[in-house]
Amino acid sequence: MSTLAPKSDFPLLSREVHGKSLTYLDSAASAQKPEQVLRAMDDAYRTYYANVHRGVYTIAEEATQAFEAARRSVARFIHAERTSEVVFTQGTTASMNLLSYSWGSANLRDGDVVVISQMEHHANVVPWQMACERTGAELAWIPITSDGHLDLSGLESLLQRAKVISVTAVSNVLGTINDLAPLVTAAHDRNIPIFVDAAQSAPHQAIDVQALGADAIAFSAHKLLGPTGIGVLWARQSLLEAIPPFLGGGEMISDVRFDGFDAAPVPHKFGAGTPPIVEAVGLRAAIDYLSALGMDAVADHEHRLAAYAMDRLQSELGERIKIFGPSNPSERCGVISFELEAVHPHDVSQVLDEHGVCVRAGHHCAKPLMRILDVPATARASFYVYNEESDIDRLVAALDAAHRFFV
Amino acid sequence: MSTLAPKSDFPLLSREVHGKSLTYLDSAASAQKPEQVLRAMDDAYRTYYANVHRGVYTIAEEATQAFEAARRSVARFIHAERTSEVVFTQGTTASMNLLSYSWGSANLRDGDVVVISQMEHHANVVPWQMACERTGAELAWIPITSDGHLDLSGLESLLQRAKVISVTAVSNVLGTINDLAPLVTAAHDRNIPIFVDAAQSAPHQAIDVQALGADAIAFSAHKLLGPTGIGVLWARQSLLEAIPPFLGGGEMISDVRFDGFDAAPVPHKFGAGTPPIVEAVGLRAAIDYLSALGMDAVADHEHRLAAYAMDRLQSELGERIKIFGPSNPSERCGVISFELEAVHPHDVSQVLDEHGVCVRAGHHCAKPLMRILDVPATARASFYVYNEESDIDRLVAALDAAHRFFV
Amino acid sequence: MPGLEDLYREIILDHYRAPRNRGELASPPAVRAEGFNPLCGDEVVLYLDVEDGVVKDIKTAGRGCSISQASTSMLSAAVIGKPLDEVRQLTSAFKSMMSIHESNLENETETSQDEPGTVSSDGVRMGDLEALQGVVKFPVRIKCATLAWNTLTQGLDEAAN
Amino acid sequence: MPGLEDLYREIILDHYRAPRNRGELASPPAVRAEGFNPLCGDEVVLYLDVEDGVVKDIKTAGRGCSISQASTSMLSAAVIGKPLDEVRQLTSAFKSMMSIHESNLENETETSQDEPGTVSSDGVRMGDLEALQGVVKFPVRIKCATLAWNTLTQGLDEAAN
Ligand SMILES: Cc1ncc(COP(=O)(O)O)c(C=O)c1O
Ligand SMILES: Cc1ncc(COP(=O)(O)O)c(C=O)c1O
Repeated sequence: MSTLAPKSDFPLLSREVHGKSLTYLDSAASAQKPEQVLRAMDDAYRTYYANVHRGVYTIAEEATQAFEAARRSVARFIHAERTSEVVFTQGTTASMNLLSYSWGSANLRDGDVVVISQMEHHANVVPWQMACERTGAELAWIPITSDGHLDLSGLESLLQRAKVISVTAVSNVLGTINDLAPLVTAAHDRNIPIFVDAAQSAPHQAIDVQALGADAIAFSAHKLLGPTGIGVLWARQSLLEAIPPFLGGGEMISDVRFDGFDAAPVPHKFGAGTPPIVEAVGLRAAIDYLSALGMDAVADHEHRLAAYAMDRLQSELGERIKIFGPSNPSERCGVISFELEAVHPHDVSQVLDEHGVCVRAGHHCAKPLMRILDVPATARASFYVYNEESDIDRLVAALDAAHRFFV
Repeated sequence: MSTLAPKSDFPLLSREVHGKSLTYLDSAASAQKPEQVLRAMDDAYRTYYANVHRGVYTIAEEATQAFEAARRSVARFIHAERTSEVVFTQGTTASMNLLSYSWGSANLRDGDVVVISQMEHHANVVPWQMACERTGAELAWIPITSDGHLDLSGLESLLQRAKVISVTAVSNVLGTINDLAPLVTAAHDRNIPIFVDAAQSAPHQAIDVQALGADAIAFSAHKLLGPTGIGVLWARQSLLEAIPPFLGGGEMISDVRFDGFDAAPVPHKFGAGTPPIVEAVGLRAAIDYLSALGMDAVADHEHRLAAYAMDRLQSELGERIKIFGPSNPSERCGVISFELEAVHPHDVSQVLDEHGVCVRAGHHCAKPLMRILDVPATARASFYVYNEESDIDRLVAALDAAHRFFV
Repeated sequence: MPGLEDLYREIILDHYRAPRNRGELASPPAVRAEGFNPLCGDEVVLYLDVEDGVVKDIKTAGRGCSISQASTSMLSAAVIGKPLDEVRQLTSAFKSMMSIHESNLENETETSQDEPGTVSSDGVRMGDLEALQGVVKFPVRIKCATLAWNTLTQGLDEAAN
Repeated sequence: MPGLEDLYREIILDHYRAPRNRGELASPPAVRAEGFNPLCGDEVVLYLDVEDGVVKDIKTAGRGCSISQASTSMLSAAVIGKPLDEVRQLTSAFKSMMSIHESNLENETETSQDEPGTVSSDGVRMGDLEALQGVVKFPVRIKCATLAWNTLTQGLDEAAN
């Protein structure tokens, strides 16, 4: 009955809102940051900040070492075979766009099919819709079951002309933890790659890209106790080498002539321009922090909170609440979307705010899924290492109050 | 004979290297950050951090307000007609790529010409080389005079089949402040747009995009006392509306259906994914800081230092040094590239580091220009608001020592 | 810090729970206008029967939060039977109460720095609509309140063609 | 903090100021190999005359920093007249002195955590080349020192075909 990480590590959580202490339940949108991350970044700016690469002087060398150490940290965190497989981007969205532009332009042709699922975040939908527009390829959607799982029963036919599968590891709306193994097998049986949107899984459970067998994964630092402005694309070395560069500019070249340029070796080929240097330092600190907690402990903690929340919400609110996604809490991360009877999600969130409880309301950048669920929006509570049972008790009490207020 | 900004505002500048106090002369690569910027960012993470847009609760609203306030700040800083013309990107490089992909795909065709100059940074070369590869267009290069200015004598013929001009406002190697007026006129006479790489001008002199008359400009926060991880693309509303979106994902849509998506209105159309939220707060603080100094005072300060440096370098080192770029200091920003007789730039930088003096050595991401100057690399000293004459004295003394060491 | 009672006045909740003029009108002859808030999914549908410069009848549909739906209901009650010029006056009075700047250097959803609007400066009587005034203290929700009015303007423009 | 004297030993400066074996050899019959460090622009050109398994002659060209050019000069002096197997031994001894990890989870230019290599573990006599040992304390410069050796390997591979 406690948090996994000391709440006191997270300065923002000691804040009050409307005279109430804060109950932050929106970590699926973005996580709060521990002191350790904030200090690492501040310290970088104060003691060894300079632009990276190419600088000969001490501070530039220290900054470069710190930046490259962050890359190694990420590689270790996701069990990459090589550090050079880690590309820093602005976030999950930028990573998926890198794939859809660069891999897409080299591989998609008229009539090809890109397979995604109905539970994808827009970051794994729109880039492919754009790639399809550019190339003449088409999207095919893996449907979902009524219990919020991927429905793989029709996979064979979906994969007919497929050139790639791109799916999320965890739904940011339903909380579903997808079993990716059959998709990885199906993709590789057909010699096509599979890309994984790990925005909601990397922060919450251990990732081993080699065991997973996917060809690329993407995630954002800001959902993982890290800063805004940086994310990761991991992809197999062979894939990164095979696809053309995406953004052009400094650092990604080995030579520029009047008649053309040569790209630098991987990963620099995908590192055009001044990278998010201090953000990389922050990401490394976040990874150290999570690793010290242990990613398995993080996953267990969230399962425990999810189970507690589903139990309490159902027992206290009964018929008045509808929870979307898997009914078995062990099949989901700490993300719970719901509908409160006769109260619009916006109003739910507004009233909860009055109680200091922060939940998200909206389509959660998953409009195709909203269409399937046949709702315009949902309210969503999500948990992380700094949450505990009493946060959920406050959520339940505030929901009860919100319902009474409107009905 | 003093700095423009109090040195004590910049924590890193009080650092020592090799037992020497630091003389930071690499601001053209990246600037150091004042307390005010570091505190604004730290404060955001500690007191009002949440993901922006769509959140109904208090903290999310505060974060959104802060993020949008940063956009207004930028708009005011560059005298934009509308706030919605300001797009946040990862940096100058990302901004130029947005243009080359998005504007390029809508406008460049086989046989068209993209006009750039021989003094461009790779960020304004490689994206266009890539766009040319995609579309069949060709690059044409505005040459430079022996004094390091744009040579516009052959402009007429360069512009024959031109579809766009994209040039730098200030050279990051030569320091040259380009007179853009004739280019703006020439472009608009032909009804083609002109894009400006303002990476080296936005930090150093007042910018008024309306007076300038360009159609788009790009710059990075990290060269402007701000954080890494964020930059700006400003473009005319009509241009932003006319070109297709670049990155796809959350926030940049107004609807996503199974059969396609509708883009959001400008500027959100170009704001896919979680933006660099806290970085925007930092950028705003940097703009406030510079505005308090006054951009005209900043420009004057740099001209004064450039004049002092050229004078001292030439009088103390005489024949032993060759300075590239305009001989008249009033035609340049605080950027001085040079060659020290018989000493390679790398060795110059290494020996200077021993004296606590930080200068950059290399091709400065301007390989085409290096070819024109017929050098593999140069050493470069650059000045900013926290530099003063005594920094230049230390540079000169260290250069003298370096020369003695090698020759 | 504004409290919930500023936002959710009793009369708003009443319109939300028991919306007036729900239903449809055959279109044509009625004009059907649809408004959509992409950020939160609020949806407003208005059926307008405009004859001889008067809003003879209005029906509403759509779904969304209490503010958007109450605002729709209150709008329908406020404009039914009114001549078009009065409706336009009311619309602009309402929008100015919501203090939305269309000024260039301000953000679309930005509220004014001045005191939130009371009764419209043009002296238009707002009646029940004044209850929506509290919304300006919650900038995120202003779009919910104005959605119906923007949809109305759109519908009337169409009816004029 | 390592000092400049660790990097710029007197013998290095001597090779930099007075490079040995500068010049060209007609190619063919000599092999011409070119190495290029894209990050700093260092350039090394080697002309290799390999006969009967022996480096009969070597000439060097190129331009760059003191470390890359001194390393090139020292290399030329070290390998001239040597049989190929000794040259290969020397190359690997030199690289191991530079402690460059090719291990996967380490960065290319990363130096080892252990003490910087002294005389090669294989007991190869390094002679003057040992003067370049100090470079490992300046990770950015390691590539300058190894450029000539990588170019040599390239040239010998070519000569073997
Ligand atoms: C003139 C010029 N353009 C573009 C850039 C690229 O900026 P960034 O690396 O921040 O994308 C720079 C900075 O290195 C520059 O000096
Ligand atoms: C499943 C999923 N994919 C992608 C994203 C996009 O991440 P970002 O906004 O950091 O690019 C998110 C976060 O909103 C997400 O939950």
